[in-house]
Amino acid sequence: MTSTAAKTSAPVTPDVARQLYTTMVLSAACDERLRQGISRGEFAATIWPSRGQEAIPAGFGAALRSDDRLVTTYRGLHDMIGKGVPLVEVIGEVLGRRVGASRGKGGTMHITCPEAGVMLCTGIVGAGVPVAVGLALAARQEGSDRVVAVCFGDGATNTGSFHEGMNLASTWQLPVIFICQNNLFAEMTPIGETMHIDQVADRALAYAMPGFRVDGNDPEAVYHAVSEAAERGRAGGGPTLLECVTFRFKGHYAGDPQRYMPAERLAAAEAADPIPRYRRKLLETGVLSEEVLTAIDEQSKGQVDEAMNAVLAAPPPEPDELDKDFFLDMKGIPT
Amino acid sequence: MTSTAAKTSAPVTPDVARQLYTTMVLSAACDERLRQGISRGEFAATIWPSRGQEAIPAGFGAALRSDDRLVTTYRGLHDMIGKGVPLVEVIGEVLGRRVGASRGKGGTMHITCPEAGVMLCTGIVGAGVPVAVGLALAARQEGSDRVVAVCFGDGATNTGSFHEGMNLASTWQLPVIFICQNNLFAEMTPIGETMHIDQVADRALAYAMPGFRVDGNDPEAVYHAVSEAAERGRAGGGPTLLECVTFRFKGHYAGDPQRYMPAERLAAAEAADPIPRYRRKLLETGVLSEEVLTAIDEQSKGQVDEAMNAVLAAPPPEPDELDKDFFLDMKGIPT
Amino acid sequence: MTTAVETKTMTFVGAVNEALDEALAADPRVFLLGEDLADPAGGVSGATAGLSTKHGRDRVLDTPISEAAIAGAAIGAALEGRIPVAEIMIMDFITIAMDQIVNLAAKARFMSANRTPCPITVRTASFGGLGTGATHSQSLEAWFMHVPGIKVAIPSTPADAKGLLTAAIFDPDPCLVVETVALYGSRGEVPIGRYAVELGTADVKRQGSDVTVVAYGRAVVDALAAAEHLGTTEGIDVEVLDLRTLVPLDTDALRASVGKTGRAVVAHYAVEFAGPGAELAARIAADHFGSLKAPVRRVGARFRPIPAARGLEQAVYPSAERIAAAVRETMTFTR
Amino acid sequence: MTTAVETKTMTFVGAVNEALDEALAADPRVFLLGEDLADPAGGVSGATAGLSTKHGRDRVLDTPISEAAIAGAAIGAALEGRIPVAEIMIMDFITIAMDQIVNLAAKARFMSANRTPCPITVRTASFGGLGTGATHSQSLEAWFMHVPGIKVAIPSTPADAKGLLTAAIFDPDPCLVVETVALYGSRGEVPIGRYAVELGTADVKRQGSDVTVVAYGRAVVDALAAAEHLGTTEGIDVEVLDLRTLVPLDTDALRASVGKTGRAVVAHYAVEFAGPGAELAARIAADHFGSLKAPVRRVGARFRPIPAARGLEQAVYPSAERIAAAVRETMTFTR
Ligand SMILES: Cc1ncc(C[n+]2csc(CCOP(=O)(O)OP(=O)(O)O)c2C)c(N)n1
Ligand SMILES: Cc1ncc(C[n+]2csc(CCOP(=O)(O)OP(=O)(O)O)c2C)c(N)n1
Ligand SMILES: [Mg+2]
Ligand SMILES: [Mg+2]
Repeated sequence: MTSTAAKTSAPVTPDVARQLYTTMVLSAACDERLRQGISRGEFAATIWPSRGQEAIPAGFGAALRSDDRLVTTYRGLHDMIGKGVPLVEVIGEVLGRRVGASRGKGGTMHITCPEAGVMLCTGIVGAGVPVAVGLALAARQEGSDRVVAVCFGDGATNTGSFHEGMNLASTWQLPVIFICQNNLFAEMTPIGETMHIDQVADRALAYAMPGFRVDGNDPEAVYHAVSEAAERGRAGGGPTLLECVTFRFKGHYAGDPQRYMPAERLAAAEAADPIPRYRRKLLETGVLSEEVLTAIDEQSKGQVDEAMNAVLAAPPPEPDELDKDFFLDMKGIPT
Repeated sequence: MTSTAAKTSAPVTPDVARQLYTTMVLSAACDERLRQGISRGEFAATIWPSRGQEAIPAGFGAALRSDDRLVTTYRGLHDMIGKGVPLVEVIGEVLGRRVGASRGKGGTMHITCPEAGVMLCTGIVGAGVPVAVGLALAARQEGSDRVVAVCFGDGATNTGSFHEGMNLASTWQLPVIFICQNNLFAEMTPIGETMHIDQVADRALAYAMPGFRVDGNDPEAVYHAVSEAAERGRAGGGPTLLECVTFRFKGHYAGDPQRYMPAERLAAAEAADPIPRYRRKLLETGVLSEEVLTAIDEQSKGQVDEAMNAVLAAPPPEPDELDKDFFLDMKGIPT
Repeated sequence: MTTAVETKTMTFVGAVNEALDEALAADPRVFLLGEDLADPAGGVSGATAGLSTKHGRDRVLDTPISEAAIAGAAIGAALEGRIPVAEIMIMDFITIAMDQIVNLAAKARFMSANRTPCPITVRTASFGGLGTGATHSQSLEAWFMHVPGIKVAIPSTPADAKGLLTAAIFDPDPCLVVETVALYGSRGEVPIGRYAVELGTADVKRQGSDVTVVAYGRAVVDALAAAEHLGTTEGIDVEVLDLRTLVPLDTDALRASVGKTGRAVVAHYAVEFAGPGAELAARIAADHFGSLKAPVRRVGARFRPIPAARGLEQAVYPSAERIAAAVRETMTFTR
Repeated sequence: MTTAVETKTMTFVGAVNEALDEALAADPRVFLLGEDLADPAGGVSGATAGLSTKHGRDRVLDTPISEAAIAGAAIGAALEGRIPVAEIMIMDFITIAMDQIVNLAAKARFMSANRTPCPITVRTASFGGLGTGATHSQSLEAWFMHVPGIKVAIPSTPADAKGLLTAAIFDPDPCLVVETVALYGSRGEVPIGRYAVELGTADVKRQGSDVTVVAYGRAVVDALAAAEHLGTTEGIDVEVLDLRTLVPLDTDALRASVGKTGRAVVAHYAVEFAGPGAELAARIAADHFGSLKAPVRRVGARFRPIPAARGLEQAVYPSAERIAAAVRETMTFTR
């Protein structure tokens, strides 16, 4: 089994195109609004911006079923949105308000929303990988054909957790789609300094797992690659590694001065911003009109503003939250 | 970089052949004597027999310099002997006597002998792999061209430690020779149930590291493969993964009834026992004569008997060993 | 212990096996995963013997040597409502699964505000006392007491082994159950059929009026031996309180017993310094301030890595003699 | 603190940086390894800023995200006599390196009977109080106190940060140094030039006669604030004893201070239950049995995962107020 680029496929339907574009724009708007509020001192919060990486959740969001599962990371607000987590829950959790996904107890790094299939989000790099294997095992045990997607960065592929999880999924031939969002950096360190290989997709070879390198800035490419992997997984064909190559426009955390980032590099990446790129493509190919696209742009901003206002109007968590959702039975538990 | 069989090479010199054969016979005799003593109740001890795997330390023992380093495991008594650890230290530690490598404080799983380059032996599967990387880093820092060999089993390649260590060695291009002694089993579980790949050597592909599958029952093949890898490492060419395929004749631990082992499989492996096989080859090719070989056989048994007698005559550790070799300065340390 | 239910004589390991067997039979969501669990191995110490044959290999899963992934896969399955029982073969290896257990399982319910609770059971075993050396002999339960979000059960008898494990498996929160291999062969009366011991209920294993020995696990056996000896030969009437779980902690039972005797000795095989007994002693000293007749004495493993040689090993661990000596000290104490 | 030596005002993080800088300059065997350490990043919180530029990238090594391998590589290098200072960026991530630190580093000298000591230094940082949630806020030093073979230092001032880190780096045994990111910006007088604080020496940060507050790290700051308040407004004269190291433990200083005041409060940011304070409280209660005027009070983090939302987070951690309340309780206690 060698890793190659995923097969190119037929163009997507207008409905899918609309979904792809909408997810991208909505994610970017949410990210933008959060960074704006943080930098202006409107609220205290931390995010790890996903701006630049939106084509990936757009693609898998459209390719996956709503009962398929997702595991993601601190840099996964775009993934949450792509998988259908309500904006208020996302923003509310980032701001630590009562309307957040976990009423402020989890924080940005720990948002879950099982109703949307988001079963885990980790702040520990690599930790979600083995958990995804367990989620897929449960699907098999239940006789369900749902699949599990797990997102992580390039840096995460250097962790022991990644290796153990990949090996287990391959050994048990479970329906996991390992989605590496390769943004070429881990915090301040470029990928070339932490691994010696040309492409992360090659790591699939260590497990005899299909592994593909995908243009992670092309939502249709991601959509097709994930669709194919999901089909294989549902049919009992086991896991797939997808390396989606992309870029991180805003650095590691909101406010990161990116002193380590060569200016030309960032400029080149921004010039290839996947959102205007896809917008142009949709216009050029006539799949969606300027009016439709503008409406999506505006609706997205509107939705983000509305959600943000709802969050800002919401109170902080009740003090008694500390005594909720800990052990179900508190008898004999230290106070 | 793809993994292939190591290049075949010229025959070895008679001196090397003698060393290869001697290590094999000496290791087997030591293993035999220990198992005998345990099964007869002559002494209480635990070993994880290496019988069947002797060609590997024979090969690397002859290929490496005495200042090269070795990291091995609980199943590494043969490796110790191949690297030149005195028999009394090995047997003494297994039996928990004052003459053991660590005067009985370490036990079978934790024998070190820096004078012979044996810097670490671990009972924790996979744990030695990252440590080997640090040993190699130190060599580079000191400007030495010594290399580090680290032995581990097939099962160990499923650990996170293996992955993190392999990746780090490859990223830093350090002179480590990763020697997987693939005996096709991990405790009671055959390799096919814990990994989905055809050969462990392919795991090197995940790190763009040279990886080779070697006949681990042929000491000359191992010798050539390790020599080549050591040369590459000394020249700054980075690490190598060698998968030496072999078999474990006596099960996981001394006394293992091997209920999980198909009888035909064990019989076939024993029929291909590397020691008589190599002995025949040496005779057939005329490299060593029957007299020389018999002398080696007898000397080895004699050496083992002598070491065993010395150990059996030695007292157990002094009770005050508990207060030695802990913190160098015991002030403020709990008692 | 007297019970109204029908019992039969069983070994400790047999009781563990029976609890697993009955849990597998009782609920189709229950499954086991770990290294070498399936037949013919049936677990390295026989705890799972026969279970894969009876319940199928899809209910008793052999895993690669991947402790992080074992825990992670259990977590993933638990997030989906399955009931996984993960085995970490020897407690020293739990060092590799700490991130998954501590950062994910223990925090899952709280961080998600009850959306994704994670009631895994982790079974592990203390190997202390078998001469296997410092990396195969640790009792690390104090670490888990200190992690809010996971229960910790440590049985001392076959009946408790069955009852605590059964309770843990069906508990709605994550549980760690620590078995003691040195007790595996011990025999006792075990209730027939489904039998659970409520977590957080200590058990007075011996009534007494002079001193309370607070213990759990293997130290209970030593405490009972010490009590027997002191009672018959020195007229000291020792009460032995078996905590059975460290979290939840039966503070009522603890207070009642020490309130009655006015003297306490705390005993366990974990290292004494900063061990479970520190919490217990601190608590007893504060709860009974002014009424205690002597300072609380602690008996734990000495502050040393566990040596392999038998004599040295014995000198590190607690024993009936050391417990008896501590009891005597509390009896003879004068201000 | 008064010192005869020349000092300058520095931040805590500046003092850490200076200690590393001077160690690198003083001994060519010293080197640093960890994630994002090298310039331009210079560490995620700036602790290593400038050091790779000054001392070279071969002395300040950026690693992949591989905590087990970071620890492992440090161990390997230390076995060869190098002086590695490994950084585990945030203490919660040390869960991934536990096997290496606990099973190898801490036991190396003892298990090898002094043949292969392993004096690594591990620097890590508690992130508590920054709203980053339950997996980025833990104080896990109690785990390491309980592991025989590693020293544990936790500075509370810039001077101690420099002095303890310097002592740890050149200590002949493994050391864990826990920094507190919330203190990184705090300022104080720091001795110029090489400056080491002897490990195992507590420091009376404030003299007092009524109650001893025993603390370390961030809790010292809170204790001093509480003492100031209680002294000026309520006439309670509080002594603040900063332990500085938990292993070795300065039992003389502890006994002297509590012997003088007759009352003790123990404070730390680690979880209170089974935390470092349990050992301290148990010890104080036993050492001063019959002479203590009130039970020892403990103030630690509440037994909960750390919530992300600021108000909730604050309610979990200790504070000057909670310490003051505990002090008052010891003052007003009547039997
Ligand atoms: C186990 C662990 N080590 C270190 C960190 C600190 N850290 C947070 S994000 C990050 C970089 C991750 O890089 P990558 O996996 O490429 O994901 P990205 O942030 O680029 O999306 C690091 C080192 C962590 N959270 N977990
Ligand atoms: C981390 C860890 N997990 C589990 C074990 C228990 N164990 C000891 S040996 C072994 C099998 C190792 O198999 P392999 O790596 O192939 O080496 P072999 O014993 O065959 O030489 C296992 C699972 C261990 N020692 N360490
Ligand atoms: Mg990245
Ligand atoms: Mg093997």
